[in-house]
Amino acid sequence: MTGPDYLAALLLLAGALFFLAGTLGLLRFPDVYTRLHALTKADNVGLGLIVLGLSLQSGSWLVAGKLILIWLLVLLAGASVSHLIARGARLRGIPEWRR
Amino acid sequence: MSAAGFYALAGVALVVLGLYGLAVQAHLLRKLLAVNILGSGVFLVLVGLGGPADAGPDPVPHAMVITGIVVAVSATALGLVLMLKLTTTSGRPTLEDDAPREGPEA
Amino acid sequence: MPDLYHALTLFLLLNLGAGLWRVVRGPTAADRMLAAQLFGTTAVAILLVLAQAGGVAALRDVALVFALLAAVAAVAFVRRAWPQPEDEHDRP
Amino acid sequence: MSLLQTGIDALLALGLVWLAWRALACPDLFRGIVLFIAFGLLMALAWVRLEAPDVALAEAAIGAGLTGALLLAALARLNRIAPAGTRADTREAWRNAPALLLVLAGAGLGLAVLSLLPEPAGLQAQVAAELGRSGVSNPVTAVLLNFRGYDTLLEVLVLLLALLAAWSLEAEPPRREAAPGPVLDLLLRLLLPVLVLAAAYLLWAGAHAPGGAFQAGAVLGAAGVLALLAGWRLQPHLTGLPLRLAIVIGPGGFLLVAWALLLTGRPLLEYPPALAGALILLIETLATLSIAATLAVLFQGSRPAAEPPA
Repeated sequence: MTGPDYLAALLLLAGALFFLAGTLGLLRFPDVYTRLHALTKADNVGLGLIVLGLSLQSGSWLVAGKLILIWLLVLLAGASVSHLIARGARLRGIPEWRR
Repeated sequence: MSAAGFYALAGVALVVLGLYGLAVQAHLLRKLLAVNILGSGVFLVLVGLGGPADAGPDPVPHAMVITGIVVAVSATALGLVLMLKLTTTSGRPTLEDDAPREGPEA
Repeated sequence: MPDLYHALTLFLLLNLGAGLWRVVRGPTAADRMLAAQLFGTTAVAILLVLAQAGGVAALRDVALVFALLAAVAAVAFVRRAWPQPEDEHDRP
Repeated sequence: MSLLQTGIDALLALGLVWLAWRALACPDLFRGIVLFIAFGLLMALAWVRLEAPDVALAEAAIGAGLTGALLLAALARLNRIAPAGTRADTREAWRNAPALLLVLAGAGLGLAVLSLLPEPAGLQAQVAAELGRSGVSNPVTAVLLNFRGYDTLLEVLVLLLALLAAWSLEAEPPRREAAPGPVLDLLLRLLLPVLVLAAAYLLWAGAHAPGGAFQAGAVLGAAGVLALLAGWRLQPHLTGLPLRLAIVIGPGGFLLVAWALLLTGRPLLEYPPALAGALILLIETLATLSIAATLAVLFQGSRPAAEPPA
C-alpha cells in the first residue's frame, strides 16, 4: 500500500465510523427529531467520506464525478425527506423530548 | 458451499415462508406481501442454481427474473386495486371464508 | 485492499441489521420510515464499496438508481400513508 | 472465496429470510410494509453478490422505489375505507396452519436444490456463441430482446392487461392531493430531470452493459409516481388519447416489428443480424415509454380521465 492508499483507507474507516454513529443515534436518541439529526450524519458525512476515499482509489475523474453525483443525490433526498418528516411530525403533534 | 448455494437455499426458505403466509394470513394486503416474497424466493432459486460457474453467470435466468420482477409489480398493483374494490364492496379486506362468520346469533 | 473493502461491507451490513431494531420498535411510524431511509443510504455505500472491490462498474449504476429513488418510499409515506392532520387537505 | 465474503453472503441470506418472516408475522401492517421495503433492498444486494447486476438494477428501481410506494399508498386508502380492517389477528391465524405440509414441501424443495447445486448447467456457452449476431453485446439484453423476444413481447402485453383490468374495476378516484409545499416542489424540480436523464442512460447502456428497457421504464415510472405524489397531474388534454397512446406504443410497436418480420418470411421475431441492433433499440425505446406510463398509471389505480379537472 502506498500513501494515497493509506489516506483512502483512513477516509473509508472514518466514513464507517459515521455510519456507526448514525445507527447508534437512531437506536439511542429519545425522539424522532433527534433521530433525524443522527440519520443525516450518516447521509452527509458518512457517505461523503466513503465517496471521497473511493474517488481517491478509483483513479479516474469520470468515476469520481459519478461518485460525487451519487452523493449529491443522496444528500438531496436525505435533506428533503428529513424536512418532510420533521414537518409532518410537528403538524401531527408528535412531542419533543424534554429532559 | 458456494455463495450461490446460500442464496438458493434462502430462496427455498422464502418460498416456504411465502406459501405459509399465503395460506394462513387472512388480510389480503398481507397475502400480497406473501406472494411477493414467494416470488422473490423463486427468483433466488432460479438465479442461484444458474449462479456464477466457471463460465460466468447464466444470462437466461437473469433475463427471466427481470421480466418476473416487472410482472410481479404490475400484478401487485392490480391485486391492490382488487383488494380496495373488495373492501369498498364488502367492508372487509379479507376473503369471505377467512373472516369469522357473523351469523344472526352473533 | 480487497479485504478492507469486504470488511467494510460486512460492517455496513451489520449496521443495517442493527438499524432494523428501530423498524421493529417504532414507536411512531415516522421512526420506522427513518430507519428505512438510513438503509437506503447504507445500501448505496455498500454498492459503491463493492463496485470498487470487484471492479464492477455497473454496481455504481445500481447505486445511482438507489440514490435517485431514495426519496420515493418516504415521500409516499409522508404524502399518503401518514394519517393527515385535519386541516391539511382543506387548503387550496 | 475469503471468509469475509462468506460472511457477507451468509448475513445477506439470513437477513432476507428473517425480514420475510417478520414482514409476514408482525402484527402491524405498516411495520410489515416497511420491513418488506428493507427486504427489497437486501434483494438488490443479493443480486449483486450473485453477479447479476442487470437484475439488481431492476430490483433497485422496482423494489426500492415502486413497490414500497404502491403498498404504502394502498394502505392509506384502505385505512380510509375500512379503518378497523387493517389489524387482523395474525397470531390466531398462525396457530391453525398446515405446518407439516409446508415443512415437507420445504424439505423436498431444499433437497432438490441441494442435488442440483453441484453441477450448474447453464446456457452461458450457447448465448456466448450467438451473441455476435444478436445486435447487442450485453448477454442479458440479447436474451430479453432477441433470443427470447417473444417472452418480452408477452410480458409487455401482461403489463397492458394488468392496467386494463385495474381500469375496468372503477376504483374510487384518488383524493385531491394537499399542496406539495416548497421543499417537495423543489425536490421534484431538481430530481425529475435527472431521473429522465438516468432512464435514457440506462436504456442506451443496456446494449453493452447492465441496463435496458425494464430498468429504464421502472426509473421513469418512479419519476411519474413521484410527480403524482406531489400532486402534479397531466393536463386534461393529455389524459385522453396521448396517454393511451403512450401506454400501447410499446406492445404495439413490438407487434408491428414482429409482423413486419413475418412478412419478410422470417420466423417470429428473428431479426436480420444487420438490423438487429437498431430494431432492439427501437423496441426498447417504445417499451420504456409504455412501461413507465403503465407503472405510473397503475400506481394511480384509476382512470385519469375520471378525475375532475383541477
